[in-house]
Amino acid sequence: MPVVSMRSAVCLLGRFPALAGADLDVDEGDILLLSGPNGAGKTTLLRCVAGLVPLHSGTAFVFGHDLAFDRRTARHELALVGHETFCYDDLTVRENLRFAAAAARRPNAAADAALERLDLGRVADIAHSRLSAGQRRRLSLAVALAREARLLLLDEPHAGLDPTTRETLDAILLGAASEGRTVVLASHELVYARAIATREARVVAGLVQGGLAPATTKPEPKPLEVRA
Amino acid sequence: MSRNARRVFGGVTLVLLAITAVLALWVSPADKEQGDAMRLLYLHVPTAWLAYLAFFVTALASALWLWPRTRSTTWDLLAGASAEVGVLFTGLMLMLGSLWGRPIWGTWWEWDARLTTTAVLFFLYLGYLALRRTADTSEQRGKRCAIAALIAFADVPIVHFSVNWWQTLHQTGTVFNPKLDVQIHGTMAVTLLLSVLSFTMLYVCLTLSRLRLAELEEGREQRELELAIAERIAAEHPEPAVTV
Amino acid sequence: MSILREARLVAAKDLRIERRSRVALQQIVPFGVIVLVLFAFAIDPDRGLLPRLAPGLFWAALLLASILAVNRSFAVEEANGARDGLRLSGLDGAAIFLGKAAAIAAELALLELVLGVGVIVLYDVTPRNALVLFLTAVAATIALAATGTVYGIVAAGLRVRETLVPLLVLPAVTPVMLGATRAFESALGGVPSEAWPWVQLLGACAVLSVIVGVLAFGPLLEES
Amino acid sequence: MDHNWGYVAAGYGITTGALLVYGGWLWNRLRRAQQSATDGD
Repeated sequence: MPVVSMRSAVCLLGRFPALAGADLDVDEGDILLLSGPNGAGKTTLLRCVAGLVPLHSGTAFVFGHDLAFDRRTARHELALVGHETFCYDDLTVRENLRFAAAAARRPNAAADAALERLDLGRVADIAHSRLSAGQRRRLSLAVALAREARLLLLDEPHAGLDPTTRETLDAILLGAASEGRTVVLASHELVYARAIATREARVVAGLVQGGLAPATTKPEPKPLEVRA
Repeated sequence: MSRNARRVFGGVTLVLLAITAVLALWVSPADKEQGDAMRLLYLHVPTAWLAYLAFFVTALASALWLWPRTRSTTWDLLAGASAEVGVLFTGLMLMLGSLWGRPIWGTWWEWDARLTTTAVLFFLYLGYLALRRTADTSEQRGKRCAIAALIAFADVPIVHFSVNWWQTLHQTGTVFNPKLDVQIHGTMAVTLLLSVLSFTMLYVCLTLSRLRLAELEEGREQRELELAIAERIAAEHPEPAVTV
Repeated sequence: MSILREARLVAAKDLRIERRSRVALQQIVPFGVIVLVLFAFAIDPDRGLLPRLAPGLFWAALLLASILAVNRSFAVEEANGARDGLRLSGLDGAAIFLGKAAAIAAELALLELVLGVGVIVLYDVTPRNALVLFLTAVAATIALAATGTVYGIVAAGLRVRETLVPLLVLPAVTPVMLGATRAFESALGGVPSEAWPWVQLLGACAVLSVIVGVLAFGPLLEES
Repeated sequence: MDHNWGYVAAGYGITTGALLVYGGWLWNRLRRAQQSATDGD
């Protein structure tokens, strides 16, 4: 079963069709790189998979859950690293991480491990509002890591990272893939991203070119649609 | 309804409204106690009835929209159309109640249960209409508006009950409430009945027209959206995209 | 039960944020008190009207301040895309509702204590029938917090959120306002038996609003 | 017995006026929407 399976997906931002009929398959253990110009719909594609943006038309399945009917269940299994940290300004780094971990039913130890892994130990007790941009990037990654998700969705994870953190990120992603987890990342830093990606798809004007895995480009039966 | 049926219905409504006006203003006699102010009753009663009917239709349409098997954009649009017409009638009802109360009760406003409940109703649905205006697309609008409409409707009996209770506990005897205690003369009853009927038909006309307007606008937006999708694809792919 | 565990998690998070930011303590509570003072200016304090009007003024001040508490509770979720984070967290919608409503209720309880002292000191009111006052306050607080939380999520993410919330909440809570005021009047006026029907009405409002929130919050959060 | 024709006139006048304004607004918008719908096809 593919982790993500999307056919002719249309997603709207207001009245703008950010996704205009996207097809995408992602298999377990993939590290899929989404490349493409700004405004092509990469962010919306990731947010759609995460269930944050509703489908206007088309079909999308994540871990077999039909996003047209149920955008919630799949979320237990995935983590999204977006442009924002999804954290609370008045809480400290550690409190934010522990809240995210507890919400995903992970122990505090998972939060503390993520804290150390991304070298946030020194700022652990500082309020989120006082973090620098680079520290926020690392915190976003740490939140995703603390959730121990089976599907990692990353939106421009390489942007604004120093070389050390980039190496950590690459190690995390490669490690996740080797454990059978799945990674989808949208990136402009193609040199770094291509070094770790197992596949690349290009997002242009709301469509995904090469979004279907090579094995499935032949005419195939439509994905089984179990409509509840 | 077909175009002709709509026209006939609208025409009949207008004729009935005119007959109602003649009956209410000239034919029916003045009330013994209330004098000619009694004639306001012929407007006050139907507007009050329609305020409640309109919000009931809004609630019903919202429920039908929420129920997955009957979900259709039409229900959402009908809920909005009916609420808009309902707010119009509620506003008129409050105005008429006030104008009637002045000569009869001696005040512009009496904290009478019906008037107070209707005032709360007016603001509840003003809020609902404000909420409807905030959404960009019907998909975004649908759920929060439908739920808000149902909550507002469920609130009505509680408001009415508590205001009524407040009245009976604290103001017994102070409220002179002659509303339906008046001896209704035969002509008066006929006039009242006719006015309720003709105003209900007016409500149907207005709501259906408003619904039709909303549907036309929705259809235009849908076409614009399809155009936008096609343009977005065409802008980057001069050749038709080879879909795999 | 996992719903209660998750609700506690959310409530603890919200209350911790309030403890850190002190918005409730340093802005909402003073706002309630200044409203009480303004009422005293508006009503001539020399004619002995204030003690008689105290119940209504108390609840009106609380209601106005509670709008601020609701707006604050959802403003916290606006920054840094926290509402997206909440949706992504996988927490149950009903649990998020219970947690947020409980946090608002706790803030309102604090506010009621301060305003209660304010009414005693400023309006010359002698508290009586503590049990009636307490039960009224509990039921009304739950109803206000739950209704506010529901409308908070209805308006969440809209450009006009802060102005829309009062327009939606205030008409919806008229029965609560009416019931709480009458119950307080009866209790302070020394006829506690007249208060019981109102306390029951408030209890029914509290139960209903919590049920509505538990059912509706999750779907509304998805659409916000 | 007071006749209070002034109140009656005000009530009937405002009601008629409000309904005419709303009806007229609706009529206009509807006509324009219908025109643009047929133009678009």
